[in-house]
Amino acid sequence: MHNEPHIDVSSPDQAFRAEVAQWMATHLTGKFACLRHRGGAGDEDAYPELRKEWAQLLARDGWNCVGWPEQYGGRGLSVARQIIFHEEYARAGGPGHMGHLGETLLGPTLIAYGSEEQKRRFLPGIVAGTEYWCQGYSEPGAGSDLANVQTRARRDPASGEWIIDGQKVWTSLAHESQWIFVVARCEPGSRGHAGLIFLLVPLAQPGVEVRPIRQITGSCEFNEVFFDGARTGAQNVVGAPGQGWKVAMALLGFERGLSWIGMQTHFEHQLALICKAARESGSDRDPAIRARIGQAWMGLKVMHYNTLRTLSGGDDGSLSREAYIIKYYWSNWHRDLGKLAMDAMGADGDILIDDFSRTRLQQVFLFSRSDTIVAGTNEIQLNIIAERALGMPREARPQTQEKAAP
Amino acid sequence: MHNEPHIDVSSPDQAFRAEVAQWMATHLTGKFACLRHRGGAGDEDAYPELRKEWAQLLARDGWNCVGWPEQYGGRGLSVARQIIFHEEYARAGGPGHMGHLGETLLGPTLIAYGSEEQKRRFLPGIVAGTEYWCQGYSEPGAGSDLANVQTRARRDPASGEWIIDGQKVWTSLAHESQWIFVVARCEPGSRGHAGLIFLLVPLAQPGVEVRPIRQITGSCEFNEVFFDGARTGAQNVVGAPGQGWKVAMALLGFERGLSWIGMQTHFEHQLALICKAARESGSDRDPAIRARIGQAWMGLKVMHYNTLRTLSGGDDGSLSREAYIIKYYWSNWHRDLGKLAMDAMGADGDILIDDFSRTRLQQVFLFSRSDTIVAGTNEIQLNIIAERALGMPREARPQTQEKAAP
Amino acid sequence: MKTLADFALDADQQMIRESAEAFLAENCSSEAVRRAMESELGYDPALWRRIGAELGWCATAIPERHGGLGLSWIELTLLMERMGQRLLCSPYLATVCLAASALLEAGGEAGQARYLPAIADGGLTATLALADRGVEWKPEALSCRATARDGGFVLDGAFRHVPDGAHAQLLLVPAWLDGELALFALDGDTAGVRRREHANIDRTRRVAEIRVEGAAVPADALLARGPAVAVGLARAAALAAIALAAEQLGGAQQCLDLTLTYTAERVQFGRTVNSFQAVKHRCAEMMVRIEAARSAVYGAARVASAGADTGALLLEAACVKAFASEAFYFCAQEAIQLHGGVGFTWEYDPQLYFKRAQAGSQWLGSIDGMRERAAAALLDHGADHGARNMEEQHA
Amino acid sequence: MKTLADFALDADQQMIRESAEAFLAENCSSEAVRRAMESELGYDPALWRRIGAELGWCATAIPERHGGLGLSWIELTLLMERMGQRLLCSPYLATVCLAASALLEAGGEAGQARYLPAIADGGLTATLALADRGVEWKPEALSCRATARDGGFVLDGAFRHVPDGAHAQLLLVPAWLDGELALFALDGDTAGVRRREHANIDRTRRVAEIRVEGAAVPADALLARGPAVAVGLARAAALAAIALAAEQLGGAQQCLDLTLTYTAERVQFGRTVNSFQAVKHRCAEMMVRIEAARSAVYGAARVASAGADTGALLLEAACVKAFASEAFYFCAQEAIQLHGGVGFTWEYDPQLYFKRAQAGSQWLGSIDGMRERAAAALLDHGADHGARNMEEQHA
Repeated sequence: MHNEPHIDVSSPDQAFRAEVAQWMATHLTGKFACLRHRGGAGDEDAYPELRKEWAQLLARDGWNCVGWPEQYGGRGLSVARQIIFHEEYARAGGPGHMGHLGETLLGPTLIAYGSEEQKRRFLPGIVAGTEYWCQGYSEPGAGSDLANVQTRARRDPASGEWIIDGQKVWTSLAHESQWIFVVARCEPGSRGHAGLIFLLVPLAQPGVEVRPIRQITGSCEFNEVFFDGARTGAQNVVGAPGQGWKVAMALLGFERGLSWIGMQTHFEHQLALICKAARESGSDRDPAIRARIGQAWMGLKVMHYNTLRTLSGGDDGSLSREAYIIKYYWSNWHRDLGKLAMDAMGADGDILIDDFSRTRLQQVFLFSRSDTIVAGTNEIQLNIIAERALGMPREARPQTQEKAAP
Repeated sequence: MHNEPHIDVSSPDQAFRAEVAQWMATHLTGKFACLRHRGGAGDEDAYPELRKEWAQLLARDGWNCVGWPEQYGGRGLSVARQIIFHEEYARAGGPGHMGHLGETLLGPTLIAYGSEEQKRRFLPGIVAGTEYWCQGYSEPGAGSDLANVQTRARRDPASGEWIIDGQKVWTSLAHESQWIFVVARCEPGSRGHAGLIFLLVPLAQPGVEVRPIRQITGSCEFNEVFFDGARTGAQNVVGAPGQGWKVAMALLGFERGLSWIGMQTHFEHQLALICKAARESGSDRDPAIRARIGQAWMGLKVMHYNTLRTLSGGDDGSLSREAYIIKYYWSNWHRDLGKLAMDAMGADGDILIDDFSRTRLQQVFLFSRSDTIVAGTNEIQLNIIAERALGMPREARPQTQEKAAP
Repeated sequence: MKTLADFALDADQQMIRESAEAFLAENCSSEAVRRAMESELGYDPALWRRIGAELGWCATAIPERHGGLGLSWIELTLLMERMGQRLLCSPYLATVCLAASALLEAGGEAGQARYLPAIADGGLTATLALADRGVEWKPEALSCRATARDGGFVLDGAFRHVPDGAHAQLLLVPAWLDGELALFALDGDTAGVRRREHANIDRTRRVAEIRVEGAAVPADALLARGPAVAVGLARAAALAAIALAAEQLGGAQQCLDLTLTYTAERVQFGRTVNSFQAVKHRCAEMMVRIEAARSAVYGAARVASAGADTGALLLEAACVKAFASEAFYFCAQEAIQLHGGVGFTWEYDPQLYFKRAQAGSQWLGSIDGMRERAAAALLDHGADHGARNMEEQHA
Repeated sequence: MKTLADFALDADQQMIRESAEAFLAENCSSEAVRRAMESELGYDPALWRRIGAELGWCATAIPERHGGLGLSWIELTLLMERMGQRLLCSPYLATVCLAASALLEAGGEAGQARYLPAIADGGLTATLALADRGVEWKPEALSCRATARDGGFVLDGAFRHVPDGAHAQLLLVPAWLDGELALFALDGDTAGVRRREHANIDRTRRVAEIRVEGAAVPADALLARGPAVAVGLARAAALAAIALAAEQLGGAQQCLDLTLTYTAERVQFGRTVNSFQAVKHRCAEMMVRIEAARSAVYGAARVASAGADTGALLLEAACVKAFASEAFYFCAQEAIQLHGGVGFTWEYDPQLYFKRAQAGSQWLGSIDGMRERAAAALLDHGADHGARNMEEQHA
């Protein structure tokens, strides 16, 4: 982030920063140059094969999973160093990571809750950029209500395998992945948080069908995944059967943190594109657009500080207040940014031309609609803030609903 | 309203408009000149005695209660003529009407539901501007929950009189009135809408105490009224005992309509004062202030159209959609206007000087805080719109509340 | 009672509205809209013929002496509201609201007699070019020039955003002629006219770039010249903005209606989604904006139909366009949000409304521009009569 | 690990915050604030003495060589946040945040040595005049002039909004001297200085008009002159804005806390008010804005304490002031709204916060002005380094 605090960074960190920047400058070139700033949210299907190759190049030089312990193939970087890595990676235009679900969610979960066998089997593929993962949480009937999982898993008494039936939705990158982690109900008749199982399931099998969902953008960033007698081995349960909720929640806990740093650098890039578009359209002289650009920049700065505050562990070491707001804050900021981008382009905003700096902004406008919906809608986020951070009463779940007279 | 539709008003209406304007120009002068634009919401305690005298002057020439039937002392004006009257009255700066609760609420209610004796006894004093009324609806424990009335009325078996005990709050002008209309619970143990009574109660008696409530403005526009064995005669029940809810709701139904016309003309005056203040402070060159002034003006225009739409009876004769929004719309518009006024004055907004055009705006800023609270808070208004206009489910009244973990 | 009756609809107006609603419910389903969006022309020509020849919608506000029905902007906006509700893809805005208005306000008697009957019966599509860039009428943003030659004229200029510009049969083009403004009528296939339709986000309304490069036109292509052209086109743009606002209103209402239906069926946490107070209040906010915009549209349509002077008409257009654009965008955004996960899929309709809401918000004046127009009338020296009146009355 | 540790508070900082909180809880109740508001002086001099002499708050960010504690803006903003929470009426903003900063940034070594020790120990109140009108530092909005005479200077000018201007013992006054800016130090009771306190809406902070009419001052009243004065005062105003933002943050948090308490107790429709989702979401929105503002304050305090260059410091002040002003006003407004009928009574406290929120939103830069400051850095030619960097990196 520009204007970052003039903090007295010790020279080893400075040297590390230079090392990352240098590596990026050397490698994000040639055939990889077209990947600069690509593959972020809403652009996830850009150059998938080339991005996998890029991931393998990163892996070769030890730049995947830099925060993982060395014993699992990571670099064991401190949080401060990880921030530096993500900042420099994003500053150089490093593309969105095809393997981010494996690196940021499943890997840490396996390190914390997986068996030794699971760690041996799965962590190396994530680190190497050779095996990709997608997430099987949401279901069509459940939306934001994760405890309402309907997908069933039953044990085949003969083979000991788990057999899965049901449907997951909003799985990004399912068509580019080999594995999916699935939360399913393994105790028939159970409700809510009880009776769930956390399973690792191979996608390449007859019982699994991946169907793309066409989005507002016209492209298909998300999929539905149908399980019809899909199977996975007994060794692919993480934690104990029936205890899946605990594992699933722990995984979500890994969602916050360092990935925001990279995300914000992408946002910064988008804001720079807006400034460019405003100059081209002349709206950089329009006071209302100027005010919104100024506000967006300030919002981004605050988001950055908020992240540093969270990464610092908060004021008192407990789950911090600022961590509660971040999803709501960034998603609404980004949605507003998309609108600002369009308004800054004026009538040209509607017109598609072959200029990635323009189409990127149009993509942001459309795709950011999902930001305030996926991973907890605005409404759910505000409930969480009110109930968990402010201690206000939980929403009632009435047994029967009173119907208003029309 | 400026820029009003170029409607082909028939010449008798034009002549009537001129007559009102001429009367105002002739009479709102001399000792009454200081009343121009005074006595509106938030300024209700301005010159009370002089405004009563003014009301009696209006009465002398037949300009009170112009919409009432002639048999009750009114002029029997059509709605169109009433609009003209209110427009011209307000355009001339006609002061807020001390008797507006009698004229717009209690009078019409008595005409619809009162006994012949009640009409004979009470309507003439309202028309003449000699007897003033205040409203006893809200209670300290009830707020927006009118069905939760706790004030009790019991019948004295000896005299047949009703004896009232309890407390009302947010009664404006109680200290300037002779009578209060009160909703009380007359059937012990009844709940909600049932068992209520609508009583007319004289204020000048030992069992009634009026205590002013000091507001954010520092002045006391509202009062609390305490009833401790207060009495009123059996002839002062409107409708039947136990049926008070019906009368109380009918009275609130009279609240909407023509009074908005005059209110909007006051708002227009306030907006003009803001333009003047902006020119004086130089903020008329500030694009953000300009945008807000433009927006405020457009909002006022829309409010005016919305009122005309409502007065036209809506699209299809039923309670119209636009009528549902008007309280929410005007109160929030007005609250925003108060903020705009302060921002347009800049740092001077905080400074009190002896200039009514400035202090009026400061008053609007502070007093408009009550607009979104009294007569149904924003939250209640949105519930009403959602439930009654859109047919969405009613809010649950859970028997027990679940307490969130802190 | 005219003052009041004016805001109620008479029986004919109610019939127009209801029959339009019924016709579009049958003929303009989501599937039909999506087919039209994907077609090359961008609309269904068979449906357009029925609208013109059978239903007479194009004739609504065209005077009877030019083959129209002689009705007013009140009836026209009722129709536009219904078209907006169903996202009708058609050249109605370009042909009827823009081009026919331009002919009536700035086209001169001869031009009116020549083109309006064909527009009225649906036999001629037309459009109006307004500026080099953007879709607002600002003479200072016009660089197209006309030169007299060989008894006719030669035109040179470019217009980046012309609604339905690629297929309209008649192009109305303003140009500078000897230092004054003039309005020309061109056949779409005139030599020297290059039209290129843009790929765009809102596929329910097509936009084209038109380049006029040495296009030779006969003498009678010049419909009018002089100061009246600037005023007339300003009026035409204002009238079109009022009509577009009505269309936006219809779209906003449909976003709310879709949301009410969806949230009444969708169950989360053991309750229908519409029982959550947050959802109820959001829907109530949508209704507040919709009804405010509706009042604005009703009022503006009445001002337009009463033949208001230009200053008043422009302020009216500013007000209604700002309110309707804002209401439509808000309602489309909330429709997506309250549909949850399916809200941003291609399959569900909110995205179609959302894209049209954004595109339309720029047309014929942005919200910011409209606010500034009102502010200028209130605050600036030499401010327009209406707004200044306010202060004089209250000074 | 400094990057991160910087955002956590160390043990000393936590102690400062907690002891300030405890002290003010005991000594700055609502009743105490109301008494101070109604007093002529506008604050409680006994409490002020304790703050200065006993607690050392005035000494916080003053260097040790001038009798201060040599701490940073991090500690100072922690204190201001607590003062804001309790609406402390005191000359702290004027004396410590504005005047001491002006001395440190623009006052020269002699001026610092002369005045800072007395400020540090609470023995001297002071203020800084910034402009003819408003409370922002804009050299172009300054008309005060100094003329050399009799070995000293004579000053003429007027300042309409000077915080605590009527009672401050030391007045720091910028003036034009021979075409360049200069900073003067005046005793409050200098002949020719006329001070008149305004009646104002926010009685928790007093403002005075100061007229300097032929006021003769000795030679050593001139603390500094030349280009460094403009820069120094800009820095002082930015530092004061960061401190004021911290105060606003404390006020915003208290508005939320009062609301949480009230709505947990108040029952309507058979439920505590805090169980309504609309109320919950409003409180959550308050928290979102508060925590965003808190992050902004923490970040800005760290930038300030690291001695950032002027461009960066001004952008930091813009960001934090805009966020804190907006958060405070929003939270105060919502506190009134969610308190319902009692929310707008004199008796309950939300109105006090509300009035301070509005007054403070204008001080040291309005929200609109701060947004424009950021926009100019991003968009305009010759834009400041920080913002322009962004684009260079991503071009």
